[in-house]
Amino acid sequence: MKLEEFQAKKLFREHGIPAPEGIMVTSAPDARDASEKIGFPVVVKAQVKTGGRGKAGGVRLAGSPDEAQEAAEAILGMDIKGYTVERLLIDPALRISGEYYIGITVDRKRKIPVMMASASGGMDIEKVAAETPERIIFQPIDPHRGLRGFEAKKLAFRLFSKKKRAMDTSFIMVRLWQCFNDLDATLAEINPLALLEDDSIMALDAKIVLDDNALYRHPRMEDMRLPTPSDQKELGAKSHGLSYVQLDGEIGCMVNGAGLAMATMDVIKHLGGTPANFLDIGGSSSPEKVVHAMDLLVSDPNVRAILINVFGGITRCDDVANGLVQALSGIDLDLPMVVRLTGTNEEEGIRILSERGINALKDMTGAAREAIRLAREGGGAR
Amino acid sequence: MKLEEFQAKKLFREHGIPAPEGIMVTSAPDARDASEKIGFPVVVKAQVKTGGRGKAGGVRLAGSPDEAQEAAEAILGMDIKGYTVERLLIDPALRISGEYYIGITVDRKRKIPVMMASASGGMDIEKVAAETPERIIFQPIDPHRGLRGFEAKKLAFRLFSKKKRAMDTSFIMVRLWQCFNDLDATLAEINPLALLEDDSIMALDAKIVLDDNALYRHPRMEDMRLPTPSDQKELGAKSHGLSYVQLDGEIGCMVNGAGLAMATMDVIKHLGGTPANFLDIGGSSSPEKVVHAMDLLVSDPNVRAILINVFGGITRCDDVANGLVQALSGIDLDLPMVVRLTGTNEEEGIRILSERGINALKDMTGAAREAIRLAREGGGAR
Amino acid sequence: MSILIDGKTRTMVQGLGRDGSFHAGQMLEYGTDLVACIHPGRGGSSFQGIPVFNTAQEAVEETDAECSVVFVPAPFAADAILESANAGVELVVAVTEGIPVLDMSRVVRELDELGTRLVGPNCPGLISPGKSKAGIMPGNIFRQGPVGVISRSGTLTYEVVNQLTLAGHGQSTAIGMGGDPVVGMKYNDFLRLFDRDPETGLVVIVGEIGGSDEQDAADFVSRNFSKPVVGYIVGRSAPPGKRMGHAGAIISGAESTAEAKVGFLRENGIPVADTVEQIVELVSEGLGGRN
Amino acid sequence: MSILIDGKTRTMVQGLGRDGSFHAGQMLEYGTDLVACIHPGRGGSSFQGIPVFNTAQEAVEETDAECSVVFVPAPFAADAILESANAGVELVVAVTEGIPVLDMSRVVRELDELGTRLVGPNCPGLISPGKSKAGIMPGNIFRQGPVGVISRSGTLTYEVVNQLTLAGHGQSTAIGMGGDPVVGMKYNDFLRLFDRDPETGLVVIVGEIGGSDEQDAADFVSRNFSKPVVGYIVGRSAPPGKRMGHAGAIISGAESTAEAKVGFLRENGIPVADTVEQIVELVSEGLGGRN
Repeated sequence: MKLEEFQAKKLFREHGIPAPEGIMVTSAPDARDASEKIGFPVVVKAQVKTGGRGKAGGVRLAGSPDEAQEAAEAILGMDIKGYTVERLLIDPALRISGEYYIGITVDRKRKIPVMMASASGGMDIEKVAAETPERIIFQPIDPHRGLRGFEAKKLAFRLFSKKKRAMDTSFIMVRLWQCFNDLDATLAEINPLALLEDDSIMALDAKIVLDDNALYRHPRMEDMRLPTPSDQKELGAKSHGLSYVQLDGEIGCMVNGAGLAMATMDVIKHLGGTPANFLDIGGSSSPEKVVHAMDLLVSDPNVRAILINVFGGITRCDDVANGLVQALSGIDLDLPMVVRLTGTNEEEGIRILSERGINALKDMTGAAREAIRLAREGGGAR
Repeated sequence: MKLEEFQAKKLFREHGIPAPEGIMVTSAPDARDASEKIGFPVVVKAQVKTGGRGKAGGVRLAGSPDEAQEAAEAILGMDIKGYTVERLLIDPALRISGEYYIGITVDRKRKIPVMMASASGGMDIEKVAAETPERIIFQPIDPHRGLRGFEAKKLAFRLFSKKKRAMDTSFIMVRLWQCFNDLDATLAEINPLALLEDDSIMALDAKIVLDDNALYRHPRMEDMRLPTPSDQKELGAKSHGLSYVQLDGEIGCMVNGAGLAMATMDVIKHLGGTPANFLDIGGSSSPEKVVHAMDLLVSDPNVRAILINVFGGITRCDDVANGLVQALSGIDLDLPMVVRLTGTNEEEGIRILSERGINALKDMTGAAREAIRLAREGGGAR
Repeated sequence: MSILIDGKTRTMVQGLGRDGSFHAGQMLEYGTDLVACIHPGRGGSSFQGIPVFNTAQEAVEETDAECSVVFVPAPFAADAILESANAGVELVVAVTEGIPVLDMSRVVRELDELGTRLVGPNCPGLISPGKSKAGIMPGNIFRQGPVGVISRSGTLTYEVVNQLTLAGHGQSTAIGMGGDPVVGMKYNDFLRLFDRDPETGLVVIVGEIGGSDEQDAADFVSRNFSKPVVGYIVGRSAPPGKRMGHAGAIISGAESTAEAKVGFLRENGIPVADTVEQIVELVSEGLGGRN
Repeated sequence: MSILIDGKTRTMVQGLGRDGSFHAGQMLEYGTDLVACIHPGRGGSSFQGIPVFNTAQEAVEETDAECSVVFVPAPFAADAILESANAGVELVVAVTEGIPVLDMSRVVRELDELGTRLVGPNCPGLISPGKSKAGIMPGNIFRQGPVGVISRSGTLTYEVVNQLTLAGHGQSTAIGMGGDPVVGMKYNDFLRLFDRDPETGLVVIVGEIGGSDEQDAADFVSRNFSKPVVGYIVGRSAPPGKRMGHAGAIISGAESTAEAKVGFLRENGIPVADTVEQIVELVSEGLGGRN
């Protein structure tokens, strides 16, 4: 679960990490009021769960109430990489004399958290990572012992030679770890970590991604969920035990298992088609799940054919077939559909489906080819 | 810093350990009101920082408001092992079907915390420990990893075979560790941990001792300090950098260093005298410290002679002597005093003191002998 | 031969909930030497003739179990893994899905210190066909033979294995290592064992987007592995920055894309299949007539 | 010879506050091979000609320091000890008083893993007379000779050593191991080293109430120690249940009383002195004319 900047900054401040005390608003008049409360100049910042908002024009400086309102009007409703801006953070604009980077994530290879720090912070940190990786320093973190003061100090003295700056930064680093650990985050990042002209160190931006698997331990974090429309569809799917990601192709896919679902999408693409989505209905495919999954596919106006790909493992193919028949009996389906069933009791499953006039195949590549053909032929009806 | 039962129970409840919701009172009428709020029967329990209060009559059952008030009147002001009862905890009296013990302390030998558990809980746990040590089970706790669920479960299934009882107990054990760790305790103990007739598990008594060295991390714990009169004297001494424990002998001692102070007391006893106190003035003995230390000695009516024993190490004996002279010049001392000075520049130190008419020796045993003699001869004056 | 488990592996199941008891039964049916089950509060009873214990320590003391398959729900699963490892079990297979990543980070570190091997979590487990199954794989699609299979996915493994079996290529051991960001054993850990296993003639690596485990495997194969390897990577059609069900499938850098992986494998001399059907062809070539 | 430190021990000081800088100067004056000081923010400067570093890692990399004496204030002291140990220092002497016991419990565990030795905390350190001093002991009262001294106390050590020196009994190495509930090296760890040190002819153990370290030492001596030992235990006049300044001096059980300790030492053949004067007599007897 990604948090927005204003949420992450609030959590940072709760953990003793200095961050500007801004105000979150959802309208231009509120942006005006907030800017007056804060005092000028202010920064008006789009709250979206993606990077690159600065380059997209989602961050503007404002020196007066009118400028703040204008900036807010310009940014609200803006589309940034598919996210519509619905919220703004009005922050005091501070005098910055240097931009640095610190972040913590879990290193899949080392299998432990790692802190990254760089003296080259700011917007282009990913470019720095790709082009001059030696400018990013790494500190592995023992997950039982946490980031220790001396480890943070060692990193901080590589960013700053002055005692106050280095020690302030090392405290922020330790607190960033505490924040990461306390919240069960998978990412906690400050970019830029700014050196201000008054020699203080402050988090000017904030990014936190929480571990969905650990949210049960942090019930209050659920209140921070601010789903976007596309998030909402995925969350709705999740509540029914489905894992769904919408794309923009023509073949709606329903598959059991994430790996098999990706393989199905790949084979569609391999054969010249385009998958409309990723949809994993999980190990056991109950009729209710299939109904909900079908609703998701049908509600996507781009879908021109449906491909159901089920591998009967523990679940038997005849059970799956019966479930599918039951599920489809309640739906008025106006799209062509191909079902591929294989694994335990596949013959029986295919027979059950054929009796109800459902095209059922044993072979995944063949089924994908058939779905693409049907999408091109009959899909024009919608 | 020892906490009283009502404080420890509050902290337990904050950590999710079930404990009766009692009311702390300081007068008999308040005890009556509290008992009516709670409902009968209630237990009226003396709040003192020592064990054995039950045997001393400091815990009574009351079935009515009159009985509660009578019990409170009887217990308030009672002396239990030198502690005067000033506070009572009024707890609901619960129906108990078994008494168990769990506690955590730091094991000096293993150098890590250890949980102890026993099915033989209740008043005589120390007797159990001494006579049937096999009835106490130990679980060392990795201080980085904490007490894990499976470790607690293993212990809990040795106390209870029924699932609910064992699992409830294992959760309490893990929370007791969290409480111990969060508060930087040196002891956290539940005795008895009671099995109630309704099959629930509850902390009927609670003991927490906090690590004085870690109190700086827990500022709110300072509000829980409830010093007894003798505590107050020791705390006052501490605020001046002195470590003081009052005893009931005749020779007031002032020594630099805890080990040397104990050695001084021992030599007094060895020679047939009785030390009036333990008083460690620390490594450096500034005149102010000596003045405060002298106040402590003089304020003890049992003291009949004073023995000052200073080893000049880093601190030079002549400096110490000058400090002593300065300190003593402001005091109207009506007690005989022996000073023993040795170490760096001892001759010069002894000379300085002799010039002011202060009896100064080089030898510790000789000085102690002289102090005992003076206490017997001249001490009768007070 | 096979790796990690065979017919003699004394196995236990932790957590007799709905899934745990179903799959314990399935394992028994498959021929796994199931010696104990662990379910707090059911100690002293039995499950299909197998003794049930309250704690792993008792189970290991009584039955010398060497392998434990964990079905305990996510909030308690990390503790259950640690329990078995601390009780002396040599191999833990964690089927449970949804364990927090920081929990797993701590678990993996402790298991390394204890010298306990871990497969998973969030994995279908492993099977040495005809000998033993420690997990939830559908036993009927497997056949004993020379192909080792290592996969990050569940149903995709079944798909691949099913095609292999239909084509007459049996398996020595097939493993679903799990798709979470932090898992126990990875490709290289299994490859090291497959290299020494005389039954295994070829290994199929089924990878997916996210991380760089497949690159590490290719690197290992090119330096230290003496047998043919066939690769298959899914997620070529996944858009960057989207989760595809597996937490492991977050595109986090350039090297975690399917294209990067396929390229790296090929550069290291590993043939990569575009479809499942192609895997079978490449395996047939790799085995050169051996089955 | 001597144990743990000698004239060649490359030593550093952590924390140049009031105490740290005073004692760094004293150590230099005594002849300690002080090669580095650590004080964050003062890196690049020098202290009495000794280079100052921001971090222990830099200090060790630049100067190959093997021993660090920690004067850092209590809230940061545990971290400072870990810093030196992780930088590769072999011996850490923690003078700092007032470190929380759980901090020390974590520190000691990690140092064990790293193989770093720890003396203290809350201790005067150690001295090998005429060679090196790593701590705060007054150098002038010590004299080189055959007596090893191990004590839980500070000034009492000086008292004992002073009498020994006056009687002509010099010391090989004298150690104040600290009186906190959790300390690094204990009697037995030092005894093991003294046993192998040819210069040491006899060891004086200065103990006090609390814990059972003295019993452990007596047990060790009776089994594994080849040289004469003299004991001295203070706190016989301490009432049960009262703190006597040292956190270590809490009477927690029957075996932690002075009487129990004295009795146990004597049962194990160790003569125990009643007064400091008696220590000197027993040492003279034990050395049998050797000095």
